[in-house]
Amino acid sequence: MSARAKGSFLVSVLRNDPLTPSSSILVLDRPEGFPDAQPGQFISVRLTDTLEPLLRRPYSIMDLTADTLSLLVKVIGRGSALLASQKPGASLDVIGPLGGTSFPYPASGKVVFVAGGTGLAPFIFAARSWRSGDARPEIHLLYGAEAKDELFLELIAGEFTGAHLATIDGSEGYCGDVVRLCEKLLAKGELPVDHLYSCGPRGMVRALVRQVGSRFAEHLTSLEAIMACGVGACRGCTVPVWEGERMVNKAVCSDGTVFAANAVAWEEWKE
Amino acid sequence: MSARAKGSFLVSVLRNDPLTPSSSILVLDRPEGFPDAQPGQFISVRLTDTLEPLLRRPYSIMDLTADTLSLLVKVIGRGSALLASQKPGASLDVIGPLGGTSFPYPASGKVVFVAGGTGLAPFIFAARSWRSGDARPEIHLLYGAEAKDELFLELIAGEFTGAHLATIDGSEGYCGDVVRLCEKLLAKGELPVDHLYSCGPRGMVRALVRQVGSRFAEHLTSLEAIMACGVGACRGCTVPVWEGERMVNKAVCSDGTVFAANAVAWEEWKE
Amino acid sequence: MTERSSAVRIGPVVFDNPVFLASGPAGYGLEYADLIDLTRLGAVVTKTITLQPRPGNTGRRLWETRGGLLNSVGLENVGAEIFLTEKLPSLIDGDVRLIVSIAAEGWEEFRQLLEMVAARPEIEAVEINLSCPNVERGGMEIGADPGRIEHYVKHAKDVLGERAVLAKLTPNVRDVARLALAAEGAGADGITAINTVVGMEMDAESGRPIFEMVRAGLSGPAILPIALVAVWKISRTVDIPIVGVGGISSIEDATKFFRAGASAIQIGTAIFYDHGLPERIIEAFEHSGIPKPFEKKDG
Amino acid sequence: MTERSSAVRIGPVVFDNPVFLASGPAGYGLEYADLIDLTRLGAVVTKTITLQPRPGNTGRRLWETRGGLLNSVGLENVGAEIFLTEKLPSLIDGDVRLIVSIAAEGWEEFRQLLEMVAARPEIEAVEINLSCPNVERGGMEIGADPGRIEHYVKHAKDVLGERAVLAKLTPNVRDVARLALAAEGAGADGITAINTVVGMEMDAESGRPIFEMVRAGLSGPAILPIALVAVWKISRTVDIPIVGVGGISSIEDATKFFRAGASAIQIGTAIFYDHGLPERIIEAFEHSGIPKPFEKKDG
Ligand SMILES: Cc1cc2nc3c(=O)[nH]c(=O)nc-3n(C[C@H](O)[C@H](O)[C@H](O)COP(=O)(O)OP(=O)(O)OC[C@H]3O[C@@H](n4cnc5c(N)ncnc54)[C@H](O)[C@@H]3O)c2cc1C
Ligand SMILES: Cc1cc2nc3c(=O)[nH]c(=O)nc-3n(C[C@H](O)[C@H](O)[C@H](O)COP(=O)(O)OP(=O)(O)OC[C@H]3O[C@@H](n4cnc5c(N)ncnc54)[C@H](O)[C@@H]3O)c2cc1C
Ligand SMILES: Cc1cc2nc3c(=O)[nH]c(=O)nc-3n(C[C@H](O)[C@H](O)[C@H](O)COP(=O)(O)O)c2cc1C
Ligand SMILES: Cc1cc2nc3c(=O)[nH]c(=O)nc-3n(C[C@H](O)[C@H](O)[C@H](O)COP(=O)(O)O)c2cc1C
Ligand code: FES
Ligand code: FES
Repeated sequence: MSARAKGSFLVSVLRNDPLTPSSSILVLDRPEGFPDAQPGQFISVRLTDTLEPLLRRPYSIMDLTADTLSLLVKVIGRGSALLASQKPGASLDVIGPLGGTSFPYPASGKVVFVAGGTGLAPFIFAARSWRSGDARPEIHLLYGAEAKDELFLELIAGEFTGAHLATIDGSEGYCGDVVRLCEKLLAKGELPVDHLYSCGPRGMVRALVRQVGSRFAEHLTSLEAIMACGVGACRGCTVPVWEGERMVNKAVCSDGTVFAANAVAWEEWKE
Repeated sequence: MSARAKGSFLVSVLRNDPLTPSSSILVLDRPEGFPDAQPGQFISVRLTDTLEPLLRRPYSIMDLTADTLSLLVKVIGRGSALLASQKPGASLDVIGPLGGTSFPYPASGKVVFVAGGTGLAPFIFAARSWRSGDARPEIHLLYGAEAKDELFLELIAGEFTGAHLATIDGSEGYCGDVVRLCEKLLAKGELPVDHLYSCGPRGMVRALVRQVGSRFAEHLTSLEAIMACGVGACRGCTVPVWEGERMVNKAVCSDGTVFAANAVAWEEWKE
Repeated sequence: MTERSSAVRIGPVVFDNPVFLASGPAGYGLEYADLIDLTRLGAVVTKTITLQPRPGNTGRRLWETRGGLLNSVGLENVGAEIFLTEKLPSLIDGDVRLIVSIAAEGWEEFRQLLEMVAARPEIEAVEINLSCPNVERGGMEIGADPGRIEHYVKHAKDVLGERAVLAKLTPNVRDVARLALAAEGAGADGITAINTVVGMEMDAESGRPIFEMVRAGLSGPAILPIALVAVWKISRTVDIPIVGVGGISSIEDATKFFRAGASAIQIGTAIFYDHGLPERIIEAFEHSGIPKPFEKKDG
Repeated sequence: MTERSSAVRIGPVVFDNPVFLASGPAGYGLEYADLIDLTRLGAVVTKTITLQPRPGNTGRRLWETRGGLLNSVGLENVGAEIFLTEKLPSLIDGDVRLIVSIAAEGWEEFRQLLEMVAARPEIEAVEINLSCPNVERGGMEIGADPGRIEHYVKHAKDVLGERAVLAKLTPNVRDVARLALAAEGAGADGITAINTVVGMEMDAESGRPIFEMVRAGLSGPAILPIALVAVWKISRTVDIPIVGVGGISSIEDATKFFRAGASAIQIGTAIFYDHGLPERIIEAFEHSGIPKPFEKKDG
């Protein structure tokens, strides 16, 4: 997937729908000229002109229709709190779509998504945009969080061929982490094994690679890192990746966000 | 007038009444335990917890009743803009009352107030609080601004024995500055000449001192300076004042805000 | 005195807790007595005292910057005599633990000032301000020179005997740890780091510098990373306690300084917008203990 | 070329306007081509190039502070050869005016790098980065030493002939003006001030430094007063043009640097949150003229 032209836009907030106590869905008015995008791409949002916080914040595109651009926003600090408090009518300064790679339509027509927390966003986008095409892939979602009230259940209803939930505290679905759930389902032969796409906390993805990665023909993952420019310029968001024997630093924002999970030098990636 | 105990309070905004396009009156709920105050004293308001801007901002007490504390807020920068945008129900962190000196009740029972812009605030407070006492002083207000829409006409109605207005552009009252207006009225013998109390831009007060100061038995003025602590500790808000032959630096926040206008070393006070 | 769990020792003196008011912003402490319970603090570091009263700088003295505050107060103070006769007694009577900050323009002045301080047994600790950027003489040109720091500190220790002597250092040098080493070598009981960072502001409209002396001292949240690295470097160079100061505006900020190697902290600029902060930090530490330093030797 | 009213001359080279992108934040410029009209800029200063490709630092590389940004990128770059063969041609073909930033860990490397640059006549200006705080060698220990600055600059002028040579200085010293004087004496055509300020951050929770190399470089609005005083001091010490950089986030900020004595400015961190700023500043100055300096000699 090659990068398309990105731009700078002022977008209006159409709706801000609370989803859980700490998260909401922000539906923005897709501005004139905002390019089409692919699952795994993101936008970068300026949150204030007081310069506090200074930097834009990156958010995965959770949906992009002819008229709207949607984000899934979880409050974890001062920037996300500002974003989550935007009211309809407010206007946001965004750049996008960003990201040089994305999740491709699965060649075999079958794919397993493993999502942790807000890592669900690109998969909602994938499910919705692929469904609107001619071919409809078979998508198995494995989705985990700490507890039931952090699962965005409303969002996943009806989007996937099958959805399997996991919570650490057992308040919904499988009691345990989503990696273990994946192992279990694989053991029972309930998942296709050609494409594994993942997005979530670093620990989750690393555990996937170690514990179930070899069972799939391909494992692609969308990574996160603290970002400044979002366009590959500042080299602030790098992740070490193996290119054969050589380890190179790739920018999550422009060489990613989607990488071959096995190529990521997990041991060297400290943060 | 000796300083009274000051304190730290969370106050609720009761009303925010627009007065002119760039200013409004903020009526706050006088909190439990907020001490009585005198005209010329002020409070210092924290405007945000984002630390942008960092410092509190000083505002004259424009009125203090058993239940309310009112401020006159003119927007001139980012801090005042935040204050002027407070909505009823919001809560503000203030310290006060601050200021070690204030405008005393005029010994002769007659006084001339000269106010420029938001310098009107302490005089509204004086007029209202002195009127509620037994003796009612004769107060002549001379009040100037650039143009009519910067005069807070609603505020002065009925508060003073006589009110004389001046605007630079002539859109209301005398066409010219308030100092010249004072000269004119003095020449016609229309003003009592025992007490002159002033508050306004530095240039206005300095011109008063030079041009009409000697005509009054006493000229007291409430000064402004950029402040940090508001309590006399940091020595950031000093003004040079003559003590006999010696020039000393006095803190506007704690040695003032009210000074003998003739004692201020106007020529040395650079800012 | 038994040392409480949050007590901190600096040389011969034990403070009940490691949260101090920095020299300057809080004046002599008394001005804040209505707002801060001074007796709760580990110590109040007084506004820097000089031998003679100083009027301070003329012109504008304060200016806000993004995340910071520039000041050009210029060591305005009442002078040693008035301090000792008028301010000190009320503080001591009020049970406020004190560190008296002192500075001098030259050697002779320093000597005399020390004698006056030494004559007052109720002063248990002194901080030598070797670093004020806002004065023409007696600030940076002493404080940036390890040899002179050594000289001043040694003499202070000689005269003050079993009182605690802290050396307050400037960040406006290539290597603040070298200065700390000089102070330690001369017998300092502790290092205070940092004083303000040299900066300036222009009035874009008039095109003139905001301050008459042009440069001023930058404090507040903007300088926290600069203060933190100073504390880190010094803590890897000397063994005496370090008092960290610069931009602390939250319990979390305070924690960072202990992690970086400070034994105590000072709050300056933050009291202007949040005078309750020192007491909140003290409570937090009483509750959860003083944060441990990052393994000191691996830096 | 006739000089436009907003044109600025640095040694032998005239730039159409005095607003440049600073080295680093904008990479090779190309990455921002969709967002910024690079041809409108006075110049793009490239990410610093070294002789060999550099992978940069491991671990976290960015952290926001109050009003500022810490970075520990560590001069990651593609190396001289790839820069000259892959990046330079697209920039030149795209009519982007360039200043190529270079750095070296030692003398031999510097010599070789200069030869490669000198072989490309399309490079009209070079900025020697004498000041990166984020590398183990080749940064501060050259950039804080007037003698070595002189040595490096003189050699660069010798090799580069009629190309413009700028020396980019560090603020992490007692007296940046001394460094500027050394660069001027060695023939530099201009001074760029400042690079980032050394700082660090701790993770309060884990108690560990945020960055693997512990210290990092502070940029953004927080450092504006520090950059401004550097420009002021340098402009009162040397006669060559000064390019001011550090925290510029508005037209007003830019104006302050010209008032303080800069002949041109660079925008770094601000493009992350406001990439339209350089073009807005250019327009403002086209409209109202370049702000005049405060009477230079009275500082
Ligand atoms: C490609 C990408 C896509 C993302 N998509 C989503 C999404 O769809 N929904 C969602 O809720 N979150 C998403 N995030 C995470 C989101 O960007 C962070 O939650 C947000 O930046 C936190 O900002 P804050 O000010 O609230 O936190 P802060 O208080 O600033 O910091 C809290 C933590 O947030 C992280 N963080 C801080 N600044 C940045 C930055 N500039 N870039 C990245 N991380 C940062 C750090 O780990 C930090 O410790 C995405 C991140 C990336 C990189
Ligand atoms: C004792 C006193 C009483 C005052 N009473 C009133 C009043 O009743 N009504 C009213 O509208 N205004 C009053 N002011 C002025 C008011 O405090 C300023 O307008 C306000 O601080 C500006 O803040 P800002 O963030 O909007 O401006 P900024 O954008 O920060 O700066 C604009 C200008 O405001 C002034 N200023 C900035 N910070 C401070 C500060 N900490 N203290 C003082 N001045 C500062 C400076 O001159 C600066 O150039 C009073 C000031 C003082 C000292
Ligand atoms: C208004 C003001 C006055 C100061 N006066 C002094 C002083 O007299 N002596 C001194 O050693 N430091 C003085 N300082 C520096 C502070 O003690 C402290 O080192 C510096 O401000 C950094 O801490 P902060 O960011 O918490 O303010 C002063 C700082 C400010 C803001
Ligand atoms: C992410 C980042 C990378 C940087 N890389 C370089 C560099 O390679 N070479 C250099 O000379 N300066 C580099 N700098 C410093 C900037 O050019 C500039 O001097 C500094 O950031 C101050 O300006 P600002 O506050 O406008 O960013 C970098 C700064 C940042 C934030
Ligand atoms: S955020 Fe700048 S390179 Fe990715
Ligand atoms: S504002 Fe601190 S002394 Fe007045």
